[in-house]
Amino acid sequence: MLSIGLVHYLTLSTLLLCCGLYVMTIKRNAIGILIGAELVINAAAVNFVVFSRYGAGSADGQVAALFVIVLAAAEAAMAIAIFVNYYRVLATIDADAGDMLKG
Amino acid sequence: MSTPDSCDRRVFQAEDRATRAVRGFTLLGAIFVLVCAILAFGATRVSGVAGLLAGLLAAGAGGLAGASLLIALAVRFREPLGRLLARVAFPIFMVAVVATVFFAWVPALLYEEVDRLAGSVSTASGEPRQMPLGVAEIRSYLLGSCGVGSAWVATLVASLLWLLQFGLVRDLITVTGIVVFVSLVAMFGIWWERKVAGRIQSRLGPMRVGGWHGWAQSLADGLKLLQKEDIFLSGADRPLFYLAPYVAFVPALSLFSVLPFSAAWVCRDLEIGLIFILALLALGVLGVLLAGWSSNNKWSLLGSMREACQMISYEIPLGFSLLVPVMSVGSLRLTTLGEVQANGFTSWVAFASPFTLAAAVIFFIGTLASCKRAPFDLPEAESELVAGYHTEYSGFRWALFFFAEYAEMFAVGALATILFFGAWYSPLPAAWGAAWERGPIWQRALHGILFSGPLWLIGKSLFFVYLQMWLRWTLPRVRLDQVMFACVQVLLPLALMVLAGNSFWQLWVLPQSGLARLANLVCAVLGALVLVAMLAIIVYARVNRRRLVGSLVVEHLPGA
Amino acid sequence: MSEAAMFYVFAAVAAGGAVGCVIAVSIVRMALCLLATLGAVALLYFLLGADFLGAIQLIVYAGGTLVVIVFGIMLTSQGSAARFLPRRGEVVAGLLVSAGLLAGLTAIMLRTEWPQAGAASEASVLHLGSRLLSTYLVPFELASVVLLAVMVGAAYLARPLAGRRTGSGHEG
Amino acid sequence: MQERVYHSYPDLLLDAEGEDLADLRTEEMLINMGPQHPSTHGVLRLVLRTDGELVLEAVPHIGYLHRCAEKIGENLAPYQFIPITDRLDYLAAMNNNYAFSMAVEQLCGIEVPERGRYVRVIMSELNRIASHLVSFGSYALDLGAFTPFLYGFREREYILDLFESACGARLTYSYITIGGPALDLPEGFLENLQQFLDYFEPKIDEYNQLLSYNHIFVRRTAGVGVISPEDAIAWGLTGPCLRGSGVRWDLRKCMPYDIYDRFEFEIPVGVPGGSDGIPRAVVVGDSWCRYFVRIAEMKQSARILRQCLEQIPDGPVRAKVPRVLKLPSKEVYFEAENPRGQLGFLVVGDGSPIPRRVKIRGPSFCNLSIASQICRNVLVADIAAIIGSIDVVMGEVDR
Repeated sequence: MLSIGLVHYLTLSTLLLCCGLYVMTIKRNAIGILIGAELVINAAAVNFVVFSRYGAGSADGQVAALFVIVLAAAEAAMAIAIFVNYYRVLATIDADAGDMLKG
Repeated sequence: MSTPDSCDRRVFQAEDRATRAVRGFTLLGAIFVLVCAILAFGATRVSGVAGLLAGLLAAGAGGLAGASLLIALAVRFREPLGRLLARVAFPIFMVAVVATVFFAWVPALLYEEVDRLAGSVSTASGEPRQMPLGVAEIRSYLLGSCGVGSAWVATLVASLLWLLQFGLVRDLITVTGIVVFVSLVAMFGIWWERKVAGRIQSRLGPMRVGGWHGWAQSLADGLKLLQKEDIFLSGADRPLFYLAPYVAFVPALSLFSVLPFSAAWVCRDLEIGLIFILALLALGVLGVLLAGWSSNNKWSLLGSMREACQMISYEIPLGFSLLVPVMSVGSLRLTTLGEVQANGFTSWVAFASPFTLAAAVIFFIGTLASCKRAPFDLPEAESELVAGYHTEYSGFRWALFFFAEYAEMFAVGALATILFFGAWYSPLPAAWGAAWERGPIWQRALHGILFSGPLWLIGKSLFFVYLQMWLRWTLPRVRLDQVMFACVQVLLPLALMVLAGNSFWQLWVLPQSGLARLANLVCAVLGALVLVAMLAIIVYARVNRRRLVGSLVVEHLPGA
Repeated sequence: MSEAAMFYVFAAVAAGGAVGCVIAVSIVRMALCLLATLGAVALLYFLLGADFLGAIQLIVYAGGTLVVIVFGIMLTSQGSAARFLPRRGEVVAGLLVSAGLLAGLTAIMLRTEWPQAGAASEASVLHLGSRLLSTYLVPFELASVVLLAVMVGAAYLARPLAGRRTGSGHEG
Repeated sequence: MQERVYHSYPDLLLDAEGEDLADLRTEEMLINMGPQHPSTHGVLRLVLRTDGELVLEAVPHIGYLHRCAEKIGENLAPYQFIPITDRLDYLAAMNNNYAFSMAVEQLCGIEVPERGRYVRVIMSELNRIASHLVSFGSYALDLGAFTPFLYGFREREYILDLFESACGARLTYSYITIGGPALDLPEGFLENLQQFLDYFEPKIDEYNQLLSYNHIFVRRTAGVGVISPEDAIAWGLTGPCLRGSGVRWDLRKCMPYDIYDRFEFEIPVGVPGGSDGIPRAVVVGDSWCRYFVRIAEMKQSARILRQCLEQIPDGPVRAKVPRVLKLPSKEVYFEAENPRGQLGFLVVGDGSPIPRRVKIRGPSFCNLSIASQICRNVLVADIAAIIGSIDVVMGEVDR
């Protein structure tokens, strides 16, 4: 186990992905859901970097991870803007409260 | 015998306590001596790892025994010792400072020696040496080619050098050095701030502790803070409350691990050093935020929210202003950014163009905000938020926030110096001192003082620290909405314009060397004038300090 | 060997942070756990030789998490974390889904033949930058357009509600 | 101008009709500002209802320093009550002594000799300067500028030295008592006073350069906590708070008592920005005006002091007052212009040496009453700016 390989990193990223998924499923606080999404995105970014290091040996994976980080930041900004609006309308950020569209 | 009055009783109690302390520490020392003896005896009998362990433990117990007995002795003879210390403490302190500065060079020299050794060719086999070298090999090298006479000295030095081959050992030494340096900077900064404040406010500042101008005040404060109760609030979020001071302090300390003190004096010369430093500056805020939130105090919460708003906003102009020298130099490596400024005053990045000069100003304002220094000290605004985010902290944890603040102040000063103001080079052109750089040791030392070296970086950084103090003790505090206004509507557009202007400069003006040269000269003269004006103000205030205060008050207040 | 030790430490912190996000009830603690994960991942990037990416991750996410915490505090009062506790059925469903995914992915991962440690990439900042401005120019520009759109969109969404603003000379 | 009367951020919060404009209302907090808080000047407690940094409402709670001064006054002879008046507005004890002595003198018809009257004016004007210096310094401190505080106290120290040479005390003097000052001025006092004035007057310009016209200071105070003249009168504000709103009212000038009609001086009032070097952002009645009125008053006090130095005659300082002063069965209400406003004493006698009733009108109390109105919809930082500009002394509010 002393030499670290692809599998070690992939295990970690899988764990991050599943934790993020779980957080996204069960948290009712909208910001909690955002946190779960960040975890999932980060798991993907880890995979990009790891494959670039162990797979192709080029910088392409890192470029992809860079885009992932940029898009994650954009997503967070958007999400928080939406939450602010949500809060303004419903006076809570409980995601379950936003069920006005179900008719 | 008459009954002692209350004052005498207090003295008696102190005596009693001292006697008990002497007795206790003597007893402790005796126990440790005993333990040491038993372990040492065991170590001689048992072989292998257990024996080694026992030997090590015996050495530890011996050290503790010695320490206890020394403490007992010190308490027993505290009065003559105190008198002696009061007389010799300051000379000792100065000698210690000089010795520290001197010994800081020694590891550097030794590293150099080791590297040369590793690169050299073995005399015996004629092949390149293999790392790590054996002690015997180094010893023979020292005895042979270095002209070390005594075999005993050669053995000693060789074993030292052998240790220094390993990166881990070097890192340990460097990290210890950094921690010591940061503590010294913080303690000096706190003392200096109080002295500067005192002078600005026509008073003296600390004068008592240690004799000369209260030089030991920070030391005494530190000891006091260490003894204080570590207060914890029942309503606070316990883990976060305990964690927060470290979250604030560790990034501030880590800053120094990538900060070069000169081209060679750097712990880790990262390729992305600048971004790393930005990241660490941003991380430090989290400690403040956590401290405020976990204290369960509304003032603290307000303070930490202010800090978060301020930091998030000011990071943007700060980052843009940093991009300007990066664009001019074309590197994110801090040593590269510094090395382009070797050729004297006019080669400093700040004076390269009007845009870099503006970037330097924006950077300085941004660092004021990111270090929570006045006029941006809203997170700890004492007249509004009691003490802001550290309202509920006491003792050592509270001191950690201060250590972090002063370490950060120095670090951003150093960063400004490295990026804009000539890094570790003096204002004199390097060409003048080129001959001395490779000369004998005294010439090299003189070169280090006159032309380039850590002393220049430290000196210039301290100047920026002084500037921050000057502002703090002069200006009122701005309001939160004004902080945001200044950032979003003034600094940010300005920074963007500077960035755009600098790229224009790089593309169009720089190739026309005459124009660029002219602008460079104008900027340099401007900068020099500002510096001279500042120095003139300082000198004027110093010379006329009695007149500025007024004859009446001089008679009235001592030493104003 | 030291690399392995470092990997295990950082990975443990990252995994611990992720699990902490799952367990924590208070939004601030969740954000802190997220930060621990992201910081550890940044350190893993350093370990993988992607220094630039690690530093960027620290900057972007430190700032990002900060914002999340700030909004978390602003929009939820301190004592009301219990309001957001999930229901039992949700927990079971979430656990099933994510545990199933974990099991499936792990199974696939263990079955796959992965290439053994390839050559270390020469991904210096310079290299990365030139790749961004040559091969990946279009995605790069697209990303900047996306960021611009997000900036405008976020500003539009979070603007003060029009119509409620009267009489002060500002038109919403 | 009128539409931004009570709130300095109409676009942040409420418009002139009080309609809610805040773009995001987060959960509100109740914060106790005080009784132990650095900028509440003693033991004022403000309960703030805040929305983040925004103070929606500030309710002052007082009474932490209540010492039954009025009740004590009903149980002590006026002589004995003088030291209690010291402790009302403890930053202007001379003025308190002065006002109470004047009230009792009017009740009993005591005439104070000329020199005594001048000594009293000298002392009260000096104390006005000392009090305004504290106000100046602590206001700077409230706004985060530490240094002016020390400068203010440096100058005040010299005034305290003068007081000490006259009466031996540095804070609670009990120097001016019924029938004139307790003692004549010590030798060299007037020369020292002259020296002090020569030293002090240029310092006021330095304060202006250092603080009053400082851009940040102006931005922090101009337009913050605006009180319209109508409101100032309606709420019974007096002193610099009233004059800051542009109302030219000073008892020393408008209803001159004692010998104030013999001096030439002006009543500084708040003026709109843009004229005479007043910063453009200044609105009449804002915190900056209240602050600057105090600075200008220090100049006027120095002017009065110089005239006193010219006019002061020789002679006795104290009237012959019986050891046991029987108070006639009538009532007298006397108000004097103190540094913080009009300090009024209602003394009711019933033929015995002990007054039947002593009622005190503390200017700080009345001035503080408007705080809850102007501290509405401001930022937390403005609370410090507003309370500091009202400049209350809790000893007088709670009595």
